[in-house]
Amino acid sequence: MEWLTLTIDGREVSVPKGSTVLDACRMNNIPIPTLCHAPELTSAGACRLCVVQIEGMRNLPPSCVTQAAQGMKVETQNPKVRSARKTILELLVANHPLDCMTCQKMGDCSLAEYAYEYGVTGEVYHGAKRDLPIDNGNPFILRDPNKCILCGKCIRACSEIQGKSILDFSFRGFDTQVGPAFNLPYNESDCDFCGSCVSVCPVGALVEKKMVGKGRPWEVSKVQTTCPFCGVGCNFDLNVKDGKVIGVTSNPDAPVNGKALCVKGRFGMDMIYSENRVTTPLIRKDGVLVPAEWDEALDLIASKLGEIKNTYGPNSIGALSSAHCTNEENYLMQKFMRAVIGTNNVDHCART
Amino acid sequence: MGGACCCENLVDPKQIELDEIINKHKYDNGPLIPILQGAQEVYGYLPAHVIKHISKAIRIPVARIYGVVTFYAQFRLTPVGRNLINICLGTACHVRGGAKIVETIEKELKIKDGATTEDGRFTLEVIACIGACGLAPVISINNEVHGRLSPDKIAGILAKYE
Amino acid sequence: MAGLATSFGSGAMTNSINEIPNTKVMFVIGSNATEAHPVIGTKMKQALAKGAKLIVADPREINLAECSDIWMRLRPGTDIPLINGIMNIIIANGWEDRAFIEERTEGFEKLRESVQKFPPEVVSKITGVPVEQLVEAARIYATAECAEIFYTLGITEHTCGTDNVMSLANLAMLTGNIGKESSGVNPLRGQNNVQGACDMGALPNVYTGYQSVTNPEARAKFEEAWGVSLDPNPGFMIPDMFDAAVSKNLRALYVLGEDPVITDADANHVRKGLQALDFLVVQEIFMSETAKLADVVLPGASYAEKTGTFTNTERRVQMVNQAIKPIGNARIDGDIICDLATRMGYPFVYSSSAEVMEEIAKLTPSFAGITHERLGTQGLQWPVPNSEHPGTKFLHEGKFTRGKGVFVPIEHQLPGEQPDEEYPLLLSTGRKLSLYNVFTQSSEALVSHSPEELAEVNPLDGKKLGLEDGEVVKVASRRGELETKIKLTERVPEGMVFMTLHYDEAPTNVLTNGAYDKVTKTYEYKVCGIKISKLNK
Amino acid sequence: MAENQRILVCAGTGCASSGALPIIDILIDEIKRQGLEETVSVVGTGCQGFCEKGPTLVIEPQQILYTRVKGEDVAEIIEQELVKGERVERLLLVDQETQKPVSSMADINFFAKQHRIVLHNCGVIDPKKIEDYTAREGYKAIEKALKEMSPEDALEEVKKSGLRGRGGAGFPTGLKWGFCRATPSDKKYIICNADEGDPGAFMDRSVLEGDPHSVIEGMLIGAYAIGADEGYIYCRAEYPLAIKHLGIAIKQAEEAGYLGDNILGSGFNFHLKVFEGAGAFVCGEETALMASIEGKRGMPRVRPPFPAVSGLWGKPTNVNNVETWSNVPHILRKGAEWYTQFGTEKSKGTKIFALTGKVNNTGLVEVPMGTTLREIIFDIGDGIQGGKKFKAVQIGGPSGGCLPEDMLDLAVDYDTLTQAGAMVGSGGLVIMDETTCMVDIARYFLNFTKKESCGKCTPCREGTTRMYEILDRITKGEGKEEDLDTLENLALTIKETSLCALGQSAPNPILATLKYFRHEYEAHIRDHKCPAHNCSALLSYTIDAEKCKMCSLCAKNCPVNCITGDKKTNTPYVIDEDKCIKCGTCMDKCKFGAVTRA
Repeated sequence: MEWLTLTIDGREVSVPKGSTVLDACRMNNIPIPTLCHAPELTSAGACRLCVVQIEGMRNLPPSCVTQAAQGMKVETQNPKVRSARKTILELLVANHPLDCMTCQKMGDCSLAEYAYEYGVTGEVYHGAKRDLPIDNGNPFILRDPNKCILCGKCIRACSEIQGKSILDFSFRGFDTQVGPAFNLPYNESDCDFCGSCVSVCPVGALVEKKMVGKGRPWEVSKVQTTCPFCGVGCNFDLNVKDGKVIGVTSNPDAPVNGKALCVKGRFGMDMIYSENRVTTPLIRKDGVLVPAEWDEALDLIASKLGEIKNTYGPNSIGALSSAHCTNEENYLMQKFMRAVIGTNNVDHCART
Repeated sequence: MGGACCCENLVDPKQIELDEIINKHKYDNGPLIPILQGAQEVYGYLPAHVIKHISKAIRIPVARIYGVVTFYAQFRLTPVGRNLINICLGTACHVRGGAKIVETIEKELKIKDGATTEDGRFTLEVIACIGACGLAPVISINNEVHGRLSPDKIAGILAKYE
Repeated sequence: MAGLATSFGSGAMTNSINEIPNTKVMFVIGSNATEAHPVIGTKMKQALAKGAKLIVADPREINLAECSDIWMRLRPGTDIPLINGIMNIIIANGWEDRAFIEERTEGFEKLRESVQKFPPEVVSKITGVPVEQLVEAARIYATAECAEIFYTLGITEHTCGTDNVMSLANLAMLTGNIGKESSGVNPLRGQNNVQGACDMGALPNVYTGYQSVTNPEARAKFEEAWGVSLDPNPGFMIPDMFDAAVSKNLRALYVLGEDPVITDADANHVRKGLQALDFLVVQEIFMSETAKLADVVLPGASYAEKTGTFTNTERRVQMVNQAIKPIGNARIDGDIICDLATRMGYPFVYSSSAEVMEEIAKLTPSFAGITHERLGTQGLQWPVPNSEHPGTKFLHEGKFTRGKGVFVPIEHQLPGEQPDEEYPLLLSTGRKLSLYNVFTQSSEALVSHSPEELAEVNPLDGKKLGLEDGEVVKVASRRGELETKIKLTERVPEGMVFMTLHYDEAPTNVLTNGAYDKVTKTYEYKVCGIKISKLNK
Repeated sequence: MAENQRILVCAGTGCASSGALPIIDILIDEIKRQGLEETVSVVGTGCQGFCEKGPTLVIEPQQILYTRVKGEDVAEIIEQELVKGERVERLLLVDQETQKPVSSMADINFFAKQHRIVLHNCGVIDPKKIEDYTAREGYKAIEKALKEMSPEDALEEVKKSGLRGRGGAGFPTGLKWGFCRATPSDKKYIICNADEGDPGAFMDRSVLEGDPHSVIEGMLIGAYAIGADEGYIYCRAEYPLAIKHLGIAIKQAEEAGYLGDNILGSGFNFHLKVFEGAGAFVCGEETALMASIEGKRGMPRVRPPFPAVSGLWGKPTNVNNVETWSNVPHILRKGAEWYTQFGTEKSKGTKIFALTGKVNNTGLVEVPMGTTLREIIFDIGDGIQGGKKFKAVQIGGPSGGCLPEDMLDLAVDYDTLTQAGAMVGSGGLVIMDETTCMVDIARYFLNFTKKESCGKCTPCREGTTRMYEILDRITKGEGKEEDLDTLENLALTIKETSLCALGQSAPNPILATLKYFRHEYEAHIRDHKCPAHNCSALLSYTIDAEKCKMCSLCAKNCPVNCITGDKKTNTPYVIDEDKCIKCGTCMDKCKFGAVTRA
């Protein structure tokens, strides 16, 4: 691999050829604010927040789409750069609701984070603000177009990750919006609710509806796990607060799927708390299933199976193992049948 | 219901024309804008069912087409009135009082830029330049140019169009 | 998996999911990936965006058909003549990969002979696919730099499922589209851990890692490890179990996390079998239809409540990590089994599921290098023969598991049940995107999004029967009947009805045929004769 | 009576709007009636440039110009001019200085001071006839290139000519071609940018309407030099006549073997299509233009990669505008050396300007680079209308700037204008007099750019709207002292951080007016006055009862009926301030000076 050496804020760094200036900064822990950049998506160079000053280049080029070059001299924090970024943030904030206190995204909002860092007041510009209807018509995604900063990541996620292109920009200039065709609500579009758009939104424009009001990012612990809903084996993070799963978020390091998920994986987790869950052992007594203690239930099974085995032989007992359970449990089940009961009568529903 | 119905085979002559346009451009590189232009010629505007039909025919997502349609000034999502007024607000027209012409017409017709009067008589569009800068300020109604205007001439000109 | 095992020597997806975006040609047959395997569907879309070609063979106008280059709307159950026809065209045009056939395979001459009987015109007549489409599909697939075949239950859930799979294996070997990156034959597994349940030996004929119970060496290894003597004969497969229950050869059944009353074909027969048992134990997280018949119901734990591993369709063993304690009085399923074994006099003593995995790794060559610690956040794709091995991205590179790949000539067979005068419509079953088997019925969000069964009926059939869109009708087969709402749509061809198996209120499997594939005994869910009649109000 | 005379009637969009088309028909009828059809022919030409005086016609070979011709004048012109050989004096142009009619074009400053290279055929030939074009050396340049020159030679010649892109930024054309030529690829495209969107510029339209073959020939040469075999002309749909003439010209060129495969037996192939733009100013930016051809929203993308490396459908692509392409055949035919005699050291050749606004002779003028603004405005343009005082000239449209009187002697070329805070841009020259408010002009341009911003990048999308809002407040008298700092800071950020040239140049009208006319801003903010008496919110009209004769003319002409009064009841005429739109009609109409403005 070919390496390039460049100077960033007076520090010499080496990066592989083909890196952008942003890559170079991030590899060396030099902070650059970005809103429209996502490593898994193509770069748009649209938000302009990542601008830097580069010797010999006119204007302030955006680092996310500027290729690093040998000998380049980059400044990421000088007053001119910081002032430009601050102005851009003021512009965004001027057209953004300031209901941060009640916003689901609080604590995880990139705009809020940068606005804070750059001392944005929200009082420099006064004028028109978007006033568009909130899309609340589906059970999964809450879309507030007034909070949208038009970074376009959701559009690219829908197209590049999901291959659907349910979302796109419409109109232009200050009137630009993001939404499904005809700016209809999601549930009147062909949306599959994979939620990829939600997973990349840097602000509170797209949030998981079921998680609203359930917990703040800093109260939540995340547990990576494997999705139980099909054979693809997507990974995601279960969001846990006070011993309760409150939702699912993408884990960008998931080996199979990255940030992509489908509607089941992302929004089907509430089945854990279904009213249909069996939460205590049940034993049929007088034809009716009634609650029982574990000891009673397990002893009953042990004695019944022992009895049948003794009377009719081990091959009169069978088991259906589960394509939903873990490998370890399946192993235990077949070991139980083969070693404890003494039969090969073990199968599971879908062998194909 | 529009043209999305598949149950009855009512043959709509506009639909046939639209399909001809689609087939003409379908295999070109970048067929979308010429097809939309053709469709607008046929329908006078771009109804939702036409956009959906085009989407299916050339496999471009509806949202993307909607994005294109709303991006370009030429495309309309609503029918145009019987008479289309284009008010030029090119620089030459502006410095020669174009804004006053806009104001006068808006007051006269009680509609804003881009709207159509309730009776469907006029649609008003402010455009960047007709290219008749020598005659500034100018408007065109149904492509007929009226130049060297002043606010007091407006009422008389509009009266000529039913 | 038996089909691929015969042809290649091992039965699993030969490529990795993340090879899909780089492939040049995708041939998707009997798989509605965008709904059943949504994230694989997205990878296919990514390949399309990079310019890959897509060939779809499916009677329904599934979403992938809409974005395909060629959509072959074949008649249900005619997969074998279709593939044979395509191979006929490939050989006739000299598009086969001679070098690959020479070096890597055997039995080509027999295959060549057998596909002689499938000239394009004949195949076109049988399948209903125009000759030009067959030729174009053959050309695109055979001449591709790399090409992946994808199939799921649309191929395997037939009486000739195994043959269907071997046909596809023949096609891949004929063109050399196998054993390379982004090139191979890929069965997409339906349930989250079908692959794992098979790998772990939850099958009547094999131990873990497909070590045969009839193989004395393998048996000896397990006998030594477990300290017991083991039965040398294979046990009952599922359909046999219900028959055996009815004939009283099976007295007790222990069902772990399955709902055969809903998911198995010919549900009435299944129910009869279960009711004939002396003793039924169901270990489940929901009060399923099967649980309602049990003598004892044990509350198990959901995926969020346990630690262990799942193996996905690309053989990747991945961690499931416990996030919360089991709900209520429920217990982790593995713990329940251990407890029961101990109570029956064979102590299962494991301090954690990681320790269970250590035992698996010791007994299973393809898992030898797997530990929970190594799996970490990225998992490993088996075979992982030792603790340094990085896992296996794609199978059959340079050499098939069985040595040479074998061409198995396949003859066309008709489905077990065809529509006839009495039951003139053909029923096919499958999945809906937002739902998954019977599991997701317990997610309020998902159910509210897709609240009820909507049987798809072609508008022409609707017209013939005087049915309205959205009407509730009676659907009947030789085995049972149910009521369901219908949707008139051209997604299904005339004469075909499509239903899902997600809803208790419309338990589709009371209709389906209990006939099964001769090798794997997989039910023929995909084809059966039905009739639709209006409800009398 | 002269033999074989031609009557050239301007049928460009400007004159057509003034009623030129019926005149052609009447002329033909009248000539027949007079039995002159053997010796006199009528030609509908492209723009002759003198839009202000349209409809215009020229009698050849005498070169007599008639202006503001009406249908009823035709018989008289034919009778006088063609039969008797005498002038129709009342239809001749009147020299503003001498107040005498001028008949010969050679004596008219408007024409005499121009130097027409690109407009060489405009207004002289019938653009619908390829033979008119070939009769004036048309397609000789491509013949020469194909027969005598290698592609490298052709490229070298254009490089030597010093031709720079006429679309605005003035990038050296030969250099640009060279980049595209140097990128290896199986397919390359060239594009003619005819999406002339600057309000007040119409030179490209005039060339396409009046001399379409020159553009085609220029593109042929470019394609040959670059190694492209397919081209597009991206033309605004608002230019129907240009699209029509291009369509005819392409068909004729194909039939004549100048377009298609194996052109003139050379083995060189080139196919050309017209793409109708759908109305978006930003599509003048080359990456947005290509997105538009690809059927996408016309949103610019980040460069690099430059189009020369990855352009239309990812292939190397070269984009030049109409005027640039149209220069090329002349350069090849007459040689780079000939071309370099025109213009300044760094800006060679001529430039066409659209002269509009408050100038006497509005129209299209082509002058050598380096001509001063004063020459253009006062000699060719004949000074300010109505004897008012010159205040500023706006150059380069929404991307350009306004220059004040003391810069009138600036020699116009790319570099001097950029230094002065304006730019050549597409070449619109809008002349402003003492009644033009410079804050309002800045507001006008920002209103334009905010509407035309594609919305992709934050500074342009949000910033142009905020700048407009601030300017709008200032023109309404609601400005604050700190607004000027806010404006300046915002303008500089937008300039330095926007994605494309539209955003980067959008603040220019503000920065230039702030630089040269800051006092006007301050007057609005501090005194709540518009020095030009233009901003309606800061104006009020009143009727001086003492001077008012109650003639009712003001009330009758008021477009919003806000003036009431009655002579019979001796009710004085008054203006209802709430209803008044401050259009000034009453003041214009009053013969007694009774209406005053404050």
